[in-house]
Amino acid sequence: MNKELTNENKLIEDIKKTFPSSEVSIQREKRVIVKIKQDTVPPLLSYVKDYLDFNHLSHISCVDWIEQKKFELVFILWSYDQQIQIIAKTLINRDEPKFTTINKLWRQAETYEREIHEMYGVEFVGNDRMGDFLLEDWEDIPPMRRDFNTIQFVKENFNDRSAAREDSKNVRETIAKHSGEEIPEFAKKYSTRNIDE
Amino acid sequence: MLNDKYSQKIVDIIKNYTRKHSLWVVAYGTGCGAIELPPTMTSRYDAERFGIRGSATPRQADVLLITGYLSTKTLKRVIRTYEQMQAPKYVIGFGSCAINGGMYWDSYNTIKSLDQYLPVDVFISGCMPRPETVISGFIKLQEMITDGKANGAEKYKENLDWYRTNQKQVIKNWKMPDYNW
Amino acid sequence: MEINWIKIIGLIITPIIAFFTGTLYGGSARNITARIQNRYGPPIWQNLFDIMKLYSKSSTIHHGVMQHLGAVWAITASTTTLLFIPILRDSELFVNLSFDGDLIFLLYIMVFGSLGMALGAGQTGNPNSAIGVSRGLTQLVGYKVPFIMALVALMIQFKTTNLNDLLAVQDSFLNWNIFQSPFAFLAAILAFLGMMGYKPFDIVFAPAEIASGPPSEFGGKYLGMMQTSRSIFTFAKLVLFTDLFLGGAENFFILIIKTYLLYMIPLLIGIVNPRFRTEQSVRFFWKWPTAFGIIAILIVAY
Amino acid sequence: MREKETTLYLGPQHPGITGNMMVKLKVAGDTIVKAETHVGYLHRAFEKLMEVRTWTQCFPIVCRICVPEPDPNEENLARAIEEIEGREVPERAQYIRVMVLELSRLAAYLLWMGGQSGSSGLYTMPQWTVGDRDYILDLFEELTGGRVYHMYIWTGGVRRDLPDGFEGRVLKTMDYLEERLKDYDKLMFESALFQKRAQGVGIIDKDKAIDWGVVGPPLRGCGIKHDVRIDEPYEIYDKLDFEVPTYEGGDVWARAMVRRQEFEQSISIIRQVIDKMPKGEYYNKIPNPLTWTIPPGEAFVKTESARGEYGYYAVSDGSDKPRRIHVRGPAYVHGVSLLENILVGANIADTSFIMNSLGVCPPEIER
Repeated sequence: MNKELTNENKLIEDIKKTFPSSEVSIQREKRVIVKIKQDTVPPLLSYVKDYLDFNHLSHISCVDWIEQKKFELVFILWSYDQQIQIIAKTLINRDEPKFTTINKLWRQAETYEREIHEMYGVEFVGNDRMGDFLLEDWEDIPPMRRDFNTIQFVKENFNDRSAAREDSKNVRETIAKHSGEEIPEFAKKYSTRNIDE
Repeated sequence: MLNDKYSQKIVDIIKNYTRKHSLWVVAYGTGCGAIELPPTMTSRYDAERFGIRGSATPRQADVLLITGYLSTKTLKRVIRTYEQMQAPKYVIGFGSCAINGGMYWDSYNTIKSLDQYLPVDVFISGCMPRPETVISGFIKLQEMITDGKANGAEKYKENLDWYRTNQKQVIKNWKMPDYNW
Repeated sequence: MEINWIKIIGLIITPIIAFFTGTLYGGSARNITARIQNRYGPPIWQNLFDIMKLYSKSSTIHHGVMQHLGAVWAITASTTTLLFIPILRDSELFVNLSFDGDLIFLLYIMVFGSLGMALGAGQTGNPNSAIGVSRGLTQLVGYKVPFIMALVALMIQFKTTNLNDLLAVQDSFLNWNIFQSPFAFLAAILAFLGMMGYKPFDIVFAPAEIASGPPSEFGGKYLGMMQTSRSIFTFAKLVLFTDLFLGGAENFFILIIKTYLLYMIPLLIGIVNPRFRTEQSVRFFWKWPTAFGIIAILIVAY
Repeated sequence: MREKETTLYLGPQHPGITGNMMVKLKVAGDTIVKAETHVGYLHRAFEKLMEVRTWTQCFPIVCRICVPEPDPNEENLARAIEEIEGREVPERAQYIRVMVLELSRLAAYLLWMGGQSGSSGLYTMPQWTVGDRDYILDLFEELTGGRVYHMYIWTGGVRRDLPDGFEGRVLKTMDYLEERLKDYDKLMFESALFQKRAQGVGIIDKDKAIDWGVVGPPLRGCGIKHDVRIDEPYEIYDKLDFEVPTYEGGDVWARAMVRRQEFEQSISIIRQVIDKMPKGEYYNKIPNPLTWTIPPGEAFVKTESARGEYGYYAVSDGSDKPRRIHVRGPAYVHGVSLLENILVGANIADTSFIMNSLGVCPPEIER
């Protein structure tokens, strides 16, 4: 970290000057973290894209902080000239999450938004392709939320694996029957153990 | 004299012999096992020596190779592909994900054991089986064909409603053609 | 009038022999392709097993009468082409019904096969086969032009439209038609590549793009019929080319040698070449092969 | 009279499509009017599964995300955890990691050559390249025990040291592959027919490339020289000298030539890594994995996979299980939004041809 961070510091001043309400920090050599409120995200992104030429959108992701009842939307941009990665983060409330789309700035943002809409239930205003993206006829709550318990969902929908096949109860017996050999004496006492105990 | 037991037996032997030596695979690359199919079909392991050849459409195929896990969305397409295939058809389940859900046992989107939804003739175990085990799976299927034990298709036809209830439990809206051949 | 039994037996035997030799050629082609791709490859009679397996499948799925007729037409076309070509020079067993205008008749009957298959595929309603049919017919137009020019050049040169006279003309090695009309041979051989449907021109049955084109809905015995007609047709075309340019064959052994060597040309070219798109293959056919055809006709006409 | 438009489903079960993805084409005659990709057939909910597993349990899951090239996933996750936790990786482990990454890049390029030529009809090339790829898989099997899924790179370094004599075998394979490259040139790259098929097809125009999020060989195929290994050198890429090839044109042919030159570069990188490999520790031991917790924090790391920039965004909340790991492979952008607007105007015969050139790997799109 002791390397002299000229670009990063200059970048921080720029952002601090135009967006005073944001708190900007340097995580490490090529990483600048910007925490801002929800409605200043689109102006920040377009400012950064046009003036500071951060023109590569690497990532849009969403983190579910269920304890503070917040979703955290993360926009990660990369500038090929200054070789710095901006991680812009904003918190939106979890109960009825709503956000404006940014597919005007980057066309491929639409794919990220479709996935986040399907996986977290965040409503992106202005993005018209909001239908099924990965799942088909999904009635449960959006699956990537932390309160969706996947193991319990599996128990309900797919009948339990161990009960699936009667001969899977006693594996040693079945293998012996298939291969036609006799279970050796010392192994007999193990073969009667039932799988459900 | 023509269709008594002996001539029927001879015809069966010839039929099984030709079916054994020419297995056309519609490799539905559903899971990660699909990466071990190119090495099996190409120059190092060469499954074509046994007459195993890829076929483009389910109409022309005999073997449906499910390579690995199946998500519910794919299961619907796999059932349609299976039902489009012509009568003496076999299914090979590939990898531990087809046997008991494998590594994705707790995923909400993959089915756990393939033989509740499709009649499977041969299972090849292994978390992505090697090309040699894939070919040994095919040899096992060929042995089952010669002594007439590979009757997954008949099993599917007989207890079709058991398979349908399992399938409908997983696939929510069921707009599929009915299966009667 | 007394029935010439030998002719009738010949009539029955010719398609069967053509079928077996065609399938064995196909099997050895698969083996040669495998050896070039440094792998072992299937046994020679693998195509035979495939076809017998296809016949033994229960094909209950069919899309109406035309699909039946499509496959039947394909087989009739290939057997009729076979019967009108003198397989051996003057043998009483192999029937040879070639009459005076049979070169023109052969041109027509060869198109009949792919037309029949096109109708059968069109009936199935699968968009893949519809696209495959349109590709097949455009390509057919492509390679037919140089082929017709080559035949017209031969007809003018020897002032006959009968295949037997053509055979009679090429009695000794020196005056085979390869040497007498080289340009016609060049045009015909390039058209032959398109006719055989091997790699540079197999966009019609391309599995990677449109799931094997026209026969994508043909399962079970329809595909079996398609494959039988394909192998008979291969043998028929090979024999036609040996009669036209390589001076026919006295006995069956020489015929096998000549046809097999001729069969190597499209096979080996096909193994090492990717496939053309439809308009590229048509452009290819109307560039050099047609030029050779025109030169052949000009030389002969004056 | 406007051409009648039919919709054609290059459906999930289609020999031309590498994985399991459906492209719905609206077709007028032979040219495509509108394309729409439907994905989700291979969705196994990796990120949900990773949230219910401890950090070390995530490694076997992570390498199964993308099948042709699993190693960038492992290396990404290992580096993300090291960045959050601040764990140092010994020098020798970094050299071994770069060798494994470059070997898996060679295997991915060989598989790409097979797919690219197979979809254009040249069936001899896949037989050769996939057959030669098996020699690299043998090296992996000897080093890590697994042919395709290695689970070899993990936090703190690599799982075991190189077996003795391994470097000699790697060098022998590299010489063999360099020999074989000449045959591939004669068969595919110098064949006039392949050039006629590949040139001028699936063009990405240069000024919109970065805006559309194009990364990796397709970006370098448009003549823009960007590569994560030189933009943000990770592991020991700054100590190696290799040059990043670019090619003008932005069509399938340019991308093919870029990948071919990168194939040579990777061979030279592996040779440099082997003769600069230092001795010493190969693994900085982590505490008992069952109770090992990572301090809260977040990290975004990216590597250069054979198809482009592979990004991992990991968030840890101090417990022994990750709070969120978001995987974003290059195919996520290439397969959905980029493919949809390149295919417009292309010929049907070229759809799987273009898809292979973009390196679309469907399991990576839907994880």
